[in-house]
Amino acid sequence: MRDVRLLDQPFNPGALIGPFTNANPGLGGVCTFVGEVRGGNGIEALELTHYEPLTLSGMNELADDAYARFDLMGLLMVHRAGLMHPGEPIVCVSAASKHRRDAINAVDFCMDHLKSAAWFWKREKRGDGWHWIEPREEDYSDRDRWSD
Amino acid sequence: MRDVRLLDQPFNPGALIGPFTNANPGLGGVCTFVGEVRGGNGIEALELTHYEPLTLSGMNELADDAYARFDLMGLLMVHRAGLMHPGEPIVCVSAASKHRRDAINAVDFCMDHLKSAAWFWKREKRGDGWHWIEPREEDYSDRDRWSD
Amino acid sequence: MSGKVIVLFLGPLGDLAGAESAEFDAPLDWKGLLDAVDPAVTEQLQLDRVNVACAGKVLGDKTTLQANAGDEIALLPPVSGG
Amino acid sequence: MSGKVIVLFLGPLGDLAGAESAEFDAPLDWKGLLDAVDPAVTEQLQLDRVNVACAGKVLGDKTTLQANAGDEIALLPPVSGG
Repeated sequence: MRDVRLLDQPFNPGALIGPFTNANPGLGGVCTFVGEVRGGNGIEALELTHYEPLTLSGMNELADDAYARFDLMGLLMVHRAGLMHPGEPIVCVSAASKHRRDAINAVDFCMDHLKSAAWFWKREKRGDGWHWIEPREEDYSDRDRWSD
Repeated sequence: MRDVRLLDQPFNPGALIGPFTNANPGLGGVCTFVGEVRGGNGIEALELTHYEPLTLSGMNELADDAYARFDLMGLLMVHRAGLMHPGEPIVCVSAASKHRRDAINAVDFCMDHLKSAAWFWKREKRGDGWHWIEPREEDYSDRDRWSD
Repeated sequence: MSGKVIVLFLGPLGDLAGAESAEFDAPLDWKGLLDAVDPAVTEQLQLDRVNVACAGKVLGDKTTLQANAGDEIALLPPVSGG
Repeated sequence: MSGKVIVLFLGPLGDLAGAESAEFDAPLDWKGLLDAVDPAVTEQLQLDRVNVACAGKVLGDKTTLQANAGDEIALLPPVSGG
């Protein structure tokens, strides 16, 4: 089962994973990553903007790439946009496969690309106002691990 | 939160992950792997035996190693023993961290070691009886990726 | 909308432009875009890490921009998702 | 249990031994173990990939085995968990 979604409202990853797992009978393993808005450092809110004409189609291309590269039975890729608060899920990627390595690697691959190659921009609200989050050098090097 | 368990009865990973995630406030990401008994190939059942005096302490040592190697806020490691059927969870490893890479790598690390370095032996029941599952060469090479 | 192109300033570029979007006369090419926008945005546009989309497609070479009346141009700074 | 050691045949070794465990006279060293068990098990024991635990500890060098009365020896073939 393939399920790629862009959401502008809070979501509960736990409510997605059960049905996703059940929709892939015969699987050997499911790997799931859930990213949340980190608390601490005075962060009050986080806002993700995106460019509508590119975002969802870009996520679908990323899913295509993951299917081409790994032996997958199913892939769930859900990304929030809009205003979020600490503790709220931003992203959930889950991959089902016969073998654990494909499931784990597919999640790793999708997360690296969502971080530095999908059309999202992130800013944080702290006590002194809003601050854009620049991608870190590490985000690029993480992504470049896959360019072989 | 650290939670290492050896179970001889079926368990529901979904029921563990929610509380585990909530027990690590301020996290940036949670990575979870769930391994299930694969269906197909005429597999009717799977049995995992273990050596009680070593199993749980070995899992705890593995958790220690994961904490030493990665920046973790929490680690959940649950492994079944006993008789299981296709679709039943065998293992669930979940890691919570500030950054996604630590969470994903910790799960990858723990799974590789549970597969080829924890005291479990697996056999499958097919139409013609029980067959022991030998570790694959790949299981060793997966584990050896971490020996730097 | 006839006779105009809309330029969207995504992410931090909106702060530099002082607006989320602006309208300019069509047609608009790369040189025209660099001249039309705020100098702070022009400076960013010249960096490799800033992409440009026109009519829903990211340009492989942004200097080939050729926007016609009604087209939407999106200026895309480095992303930070996940 | 006095005067005996218990030897456990884990995983596939149980099939080779035809039993899950056996009792032998204490004390029992490596040589004694190799002589005491089924020849098919002896052959496996001599492979690097088979480990031996005594009294709850895996032996770094299994040939140093020195089991006393009441000790449990576990013969541990290659594992396959997860």
